[in-house]
Amino acid sequence: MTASQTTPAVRLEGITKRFGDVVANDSVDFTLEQGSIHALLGENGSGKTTLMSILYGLYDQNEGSISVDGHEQTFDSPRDAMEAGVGMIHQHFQLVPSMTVLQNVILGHEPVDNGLINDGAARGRIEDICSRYEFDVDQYLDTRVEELDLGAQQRVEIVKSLYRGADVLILDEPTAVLTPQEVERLMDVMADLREDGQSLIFISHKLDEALEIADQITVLRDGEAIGTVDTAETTEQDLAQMMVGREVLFDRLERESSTGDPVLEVDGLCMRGDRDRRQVDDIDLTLRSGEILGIAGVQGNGQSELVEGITGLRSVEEGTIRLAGDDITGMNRRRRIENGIAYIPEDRQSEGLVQDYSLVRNALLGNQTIAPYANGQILDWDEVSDHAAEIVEEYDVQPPNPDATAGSLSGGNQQKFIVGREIGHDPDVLVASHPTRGVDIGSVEFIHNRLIELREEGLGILVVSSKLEEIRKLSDRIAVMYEGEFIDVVDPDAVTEEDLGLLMAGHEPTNEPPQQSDPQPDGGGSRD
Amino acid sequence: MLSATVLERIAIAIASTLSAILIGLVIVAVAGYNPVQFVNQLVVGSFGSERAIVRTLRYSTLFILTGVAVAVAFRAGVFNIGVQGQFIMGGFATVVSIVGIAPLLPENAVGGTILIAIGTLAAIVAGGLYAALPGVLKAYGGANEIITTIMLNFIAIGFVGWLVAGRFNDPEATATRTRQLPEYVELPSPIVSDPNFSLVGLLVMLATVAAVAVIMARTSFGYDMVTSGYQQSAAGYAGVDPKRMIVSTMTFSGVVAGLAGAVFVIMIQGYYTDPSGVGNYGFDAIAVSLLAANNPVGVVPAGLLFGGLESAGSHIQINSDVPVQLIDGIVGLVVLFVAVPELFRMIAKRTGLGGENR
Amino acid sequence: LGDEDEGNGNGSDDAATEVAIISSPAGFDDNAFNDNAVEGLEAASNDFDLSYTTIEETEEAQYESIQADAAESGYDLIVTVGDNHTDPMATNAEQYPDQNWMLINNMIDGADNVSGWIEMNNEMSFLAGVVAGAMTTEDFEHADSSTDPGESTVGFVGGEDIPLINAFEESYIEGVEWVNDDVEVLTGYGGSFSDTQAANDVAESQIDDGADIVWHAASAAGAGVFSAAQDNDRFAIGVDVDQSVTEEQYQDVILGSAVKALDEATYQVAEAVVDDDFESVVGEQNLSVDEGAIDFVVGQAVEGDLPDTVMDSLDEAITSFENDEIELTCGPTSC
Amino acid sequence: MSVADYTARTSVRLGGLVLFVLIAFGVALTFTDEIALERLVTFGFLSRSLEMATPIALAAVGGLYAEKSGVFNIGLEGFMIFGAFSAAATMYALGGTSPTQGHVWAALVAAVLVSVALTVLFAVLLIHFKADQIVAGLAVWFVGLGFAPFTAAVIWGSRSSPGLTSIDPIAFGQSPLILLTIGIVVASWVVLYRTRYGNWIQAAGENPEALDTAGIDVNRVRYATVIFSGAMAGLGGAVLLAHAGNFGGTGETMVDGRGWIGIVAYLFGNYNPIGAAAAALLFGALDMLNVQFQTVGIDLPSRLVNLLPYVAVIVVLTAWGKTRMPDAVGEPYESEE
Ligand SMILES: Nc1ncnc2c1ncn2[C@@H]1O[C@H](COP(=O)(O)OP(=O)(O)OP(=O)(O)O)[C@@H](O)[C@H]1O
Ligand SMILES: Nc1ncnc2c1ncn2[C@@H]1O[C@H](COP(=O)(O)OP(=O)(O)OP(=O)(O)O)[C@@H](O)[C@H]1O
Ligand SMILES: [Mg+2]
Ligand SMILES: [Mg+2]
Repeated sequence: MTASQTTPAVRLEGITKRFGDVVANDSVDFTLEQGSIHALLGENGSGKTTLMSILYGLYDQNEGSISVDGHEQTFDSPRDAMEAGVGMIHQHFQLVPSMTVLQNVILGHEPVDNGLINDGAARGRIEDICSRYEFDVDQYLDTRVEELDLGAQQRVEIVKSLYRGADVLILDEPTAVLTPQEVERLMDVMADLREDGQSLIFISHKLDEALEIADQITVLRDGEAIGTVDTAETTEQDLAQMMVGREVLFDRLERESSTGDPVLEVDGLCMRGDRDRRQVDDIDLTLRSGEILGIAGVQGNGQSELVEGITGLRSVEEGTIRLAGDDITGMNRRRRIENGIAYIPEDRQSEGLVQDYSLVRNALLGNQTIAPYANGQILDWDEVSDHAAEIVEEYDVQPPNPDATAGSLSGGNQQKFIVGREIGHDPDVLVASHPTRGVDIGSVEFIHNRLIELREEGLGILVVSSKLEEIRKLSDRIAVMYEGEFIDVVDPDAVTEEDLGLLMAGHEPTNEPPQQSDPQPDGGGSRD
Repeated sequence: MLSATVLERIAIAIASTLSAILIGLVIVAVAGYNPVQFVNQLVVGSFGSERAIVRTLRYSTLFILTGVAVAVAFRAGVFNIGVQGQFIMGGFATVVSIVGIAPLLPENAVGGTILIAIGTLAAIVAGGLYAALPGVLKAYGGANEIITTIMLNFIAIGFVGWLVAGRFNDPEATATRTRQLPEYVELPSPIVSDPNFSLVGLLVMLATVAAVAVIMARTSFGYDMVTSGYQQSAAGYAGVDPKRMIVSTMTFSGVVAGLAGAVFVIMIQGYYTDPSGVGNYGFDAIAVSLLAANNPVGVVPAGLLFGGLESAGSHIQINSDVPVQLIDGIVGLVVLFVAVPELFRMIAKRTGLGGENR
Repeated sequence: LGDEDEGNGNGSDDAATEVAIISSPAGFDDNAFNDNAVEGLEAASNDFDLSYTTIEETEEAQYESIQADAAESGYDLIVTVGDNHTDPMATNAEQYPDQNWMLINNMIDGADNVSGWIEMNNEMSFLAGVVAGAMTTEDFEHADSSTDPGESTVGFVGGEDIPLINAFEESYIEGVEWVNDDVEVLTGYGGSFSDTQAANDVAESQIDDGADIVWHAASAAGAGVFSAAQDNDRFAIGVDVDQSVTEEQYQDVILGSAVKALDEATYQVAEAVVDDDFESVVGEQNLSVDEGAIDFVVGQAVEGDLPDTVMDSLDEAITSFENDEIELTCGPTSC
Repeated sequence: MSVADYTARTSVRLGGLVLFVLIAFGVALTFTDEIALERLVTFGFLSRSLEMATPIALAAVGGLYAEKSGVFNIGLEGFMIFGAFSAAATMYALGGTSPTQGHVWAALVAAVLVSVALTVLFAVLLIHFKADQIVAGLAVWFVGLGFAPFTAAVIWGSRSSPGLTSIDPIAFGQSPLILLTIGIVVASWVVLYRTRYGNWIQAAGENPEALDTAGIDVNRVRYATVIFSGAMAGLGGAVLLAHAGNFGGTGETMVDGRGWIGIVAYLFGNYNPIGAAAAALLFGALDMLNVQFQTVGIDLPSRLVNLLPYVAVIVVLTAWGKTRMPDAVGEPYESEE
């Protein structure tokens, strides 16, 4: 027993979890005090979600014990965990999009009257919860979840847990999908919950958030708990070092050559998204050779559509796209590939690679009409094999076996393979969408360095990312996208993260001129 | 379908077939027939004599061709359940075109050859178009192809049946059928002389298998198709227009099905009847293709197996009184087992057979 | 060729005469055509040292091959049902000159080893029409059912809408009109020879519309017509065989059946083979009213109850056929 | 409310079908000079349409439950064949060739039990062994087409049963099974949209993980719906038999594609039991209209007119297609331990 006087809300001791050969958690100890917020930090794949899934009864641990409120528990299913008062808001929301908010909240815990769902009782309880924490969820109980924005969906998730009687709430990366304003709002909610005696576990990659809200912070690395610290007694630098195991540089990458002629020009581009909403609204941009243009923005502000428009995956409503001076607006994706637009897709799992194909077959993806891999319609598999082997070698893909299936590779290695493939044959333009999403620190550095090298070689690169450090590190210019428009174009050397954050949230910078640098470093490419 | 190695697929196919036959034998025994004799007749009836072998090859030729048609579509992730309808449309087009054009050409081997070429072309066009239709409806109208192709099967049967009984009925014949192909429209039959089988037909079938296999494995089009089947989103990324791909896949599949229809008419039947009586090749083909894990080369042994079963069925009819529906039931069981590779993986694991998992 | 290992037939009983019968595309178990032919063989197997095997082949394209396979198996007689067998048999009769063949519904010109039997379906249909046409104006009751003399309407339900059945329909109508020009004939098709419910629906619709007697040419699906008659207290007429016997359940509503002696034909041919006298049946044989092979049999339950006027019309029709006084538009299998 | 929304989408589609029926009428009337409408649309026509619709509606309701929960049961046709056959066999076993009404009801129950037994096996293959749903469903059809007639031949020496008996009508000459079907349809609607089980079924098909994390066993829900779908298809087959009065096992058997139409019906009805039943009724009406045309002597090529429902399916699916399948259909669900 520890020295603390009160029984901790949750206590995990010596938790070990193995997936085959992967040790996701390696004898982890973790204590959540009553009425506190405890942050769990760690890089991708460090085992945060796994640990919490064990606490939530989704996984069985191989070793170790769980106690809640001082009672040792074995959870065979989330239902057991919920009965013990543990609720979890997942990284991917566990909501049924086509069902209403009400149905979602009460799912699995429907109050029943004569066999039928007692609608009134359910509504009453939800309204109670909402009024207690000042949630707005009761305003849209009959709306279908798919019609809500992500922030609202998240609040539905929280209400769902509270409805189920949780007094320990686990929030797995709740801020990843939110705008800064929504993050603020969430922080308030969490503080309210704490006030009301709830105990919370808050998972994040973001040091500043953890420092802002948590009482205690535990860092995981490679499945091990590296340490637990009180928020008051730590700094961002310390935490970063704990997470990564070495010092981390936040600096911009060096670059030597200057930018050249425009390679990609977009003029008055308008596009519609999946729900027929206008997602790209009159965008102009110019990308020059030897330039990295960063596009920053909170997800869902039209970056994906813009990228798809440029790469030919989505049709354009209005406007023109020119590649090295030639109008390619009407060209299909195939022709654009052949004409030198390379693309590192946002979703490597479903777009960038065929999971069940070997790396060799994947090396052909997108190149199936390009010499030397194809001669007219006829494929030359020897060439493709050689190409795959080259990529694996040059990009240090692990395991170094071109016959392995793509699905068996880890995310970072998948990404390295894609980068290798996409720049294999001298494209003129590279569009890189979230090039390091879900990639480990080592691979991130590798990919970043590679992108800079390509820039130096004269490639025009468009980088879309929601990670501010990444954008700042790589870009020669940063365009901030908000609700389908470029709200501003800024110089990464001059802009602060706070400003970027404000811009991403849609705050026009004009009223704070002193902090702002010249928004048009190279003259072209700004919005009108 | 679940991913699996080639060896594993073969093992599963064999295990499925054996399990189905085993259950079939139990049923034979329970129903009061002699299972040993049944097995004996299965073997004798499929490969036990020259006649049996020729009969097996005749059935197999059609099973393999239609099986390849199914495999093409399934491989690309398009569920063409309509091969039967395309097969019917193809065969009927062959008859109509040959009978219609024959008077314009000399009545000799040369004319015959030209007519065969025309008839085959007509079948390919008809089969292709009839398959393209649900392809277009799926791609541009969002209509589920499983449902539309099933409907189109019914429609093909009804429509061709109506034409055979009406507009294209042979006034000289008492039975309901079209006019016959002229007798000089005939595939040469070297080595084996059988009125309903020709090695040339077999070669056409093998050439088709080879061509399809090469297209799938060694051309950009094939790569696009197979990639679409594995992962639609990745295919789109790689520059495949998913809508066009659906249409071309269906068309390709229908072309092969139409070709099967032409072979059926030219090599075997020589005229067209009510399509409800032309056999269920297009349906059994689904089983054939699945047994082969939708691999066009694998369709050859799978088609031989089905051809053998069918051929044995007809032998059993002649030589015993076991109802032939039993064979249909066993075929159904084969398919059922093929659908459940996991079952055999599990058994293999339990019994320690099958070596490595994964 | 021909290393057929285990000879032929149903191995067990070593009968002297082995017969095979190959079905029409409709298959056996149709309670009509195919089964009728089998019945003759069944009777022959009881009377003689003979055994038979049924071979169901619904795929017409296989007929040439399966006939040959059967011939290779060494049967003494091969019976084929349906004129769909005609063309293949022309080939095989030549290929297997020593084989005895029986072809039902057609004949092969010049073949001296084929016994070709043409059944006058048209005459049979005509007789059914005569009875239906005569009955509908009569006031007749039996069990729960009755006619509606006020309304002169009768029905015809076909299986599939094909030329063969169209010929049945047409000749039936001619029979009805031969008796009484004013009778309206409602006709319809269920679209299937096996979907009893579909045939039932067509019959009910006709009964609704005033038909009090319905005849069917729908093979196994025809049972649906009987049940429609039963459920609506009307009458039906059977086809091919005495269906008041084969569909006993519906005896009450079956006025009678238009029958053809197909069973007698197969029996006769089988007997000829047993007696080594196949030549006597070679060539064209007719199942016609004239030969006494087409008839109308009154149903078991109403035996003797049918009004005399009806029986008179029937007799008159039969006599007219015998005197060649009736010209039918349709042939036995198509119009 | 989502219910209203479903209904809205459904009605557009059903509207399409109604339009189709009306057009068919229009065509017919232009072909005729003065056929009185009252000869075409009779009480008998309506009641036959209802009777025609019942087996289809039952299969459809079963099928939509399975699919709503994430399992595509494409084997409905096969289960209907088994249902019809086992009902006939039971009737025959109990009452020979003259079974009583009691035997008919016993046969209906037996058919459901047999179907449940078979579907349990099927469900284990689909859910536990993760069988490919399309393939396994097709296999059920093949197996049904093979073994039901085979067993019939073993029992009766013929693939078709002898004439047994059909169910007696109750009030207004209507079969009690029509009432039973209406009851089942309404109950299915209530369960799906008004009870917790309905919520679970929908969640299992749309996002099984969400249901799992709510503490409900996804696969148990799916077992229940798949078994229900088999039971309903079996009952549908048995109802068909109870109306027809004997089993026809030749050709495509007496079921003759009704299971397929059942699938189409629930797609039309957009997975709403009442919508599915309405679609089944429209298909029934279309079929029976064709019969009426023939009866009153409107001389359309009946073979072509018979194809109308199939054409209607294609036209309507295309014009108002895009039925939104539940997201997780076809994917086996594996709870993380
Ligand atoms: N179901 C699983 N099967 C096999 N391996 C798994 C499974 N779930 C997680 N892992 C592995 O366990 C390790 C820890 O994963 P976990 O999801 O807990 O990481 P995380 O810290 O939540 O990462 P992220 O920040 O990306 O969410 C990873 O290597 C991962 O690949
Ligand atoms: N669901 C799963 N089932 C089986 N293996 C898995 C699963 N998830 C991950 N793995 C395996 O675990 C290993 C780590 O995968 P994952 O992508 O989660 O790692 P990661 O830590 O994110 O790696 P990277 O940092 O390179 O992106 C890989 O070898 C992968 O094949
Ligand atoms: Mg995680
Ligand atoms: Mg009358």
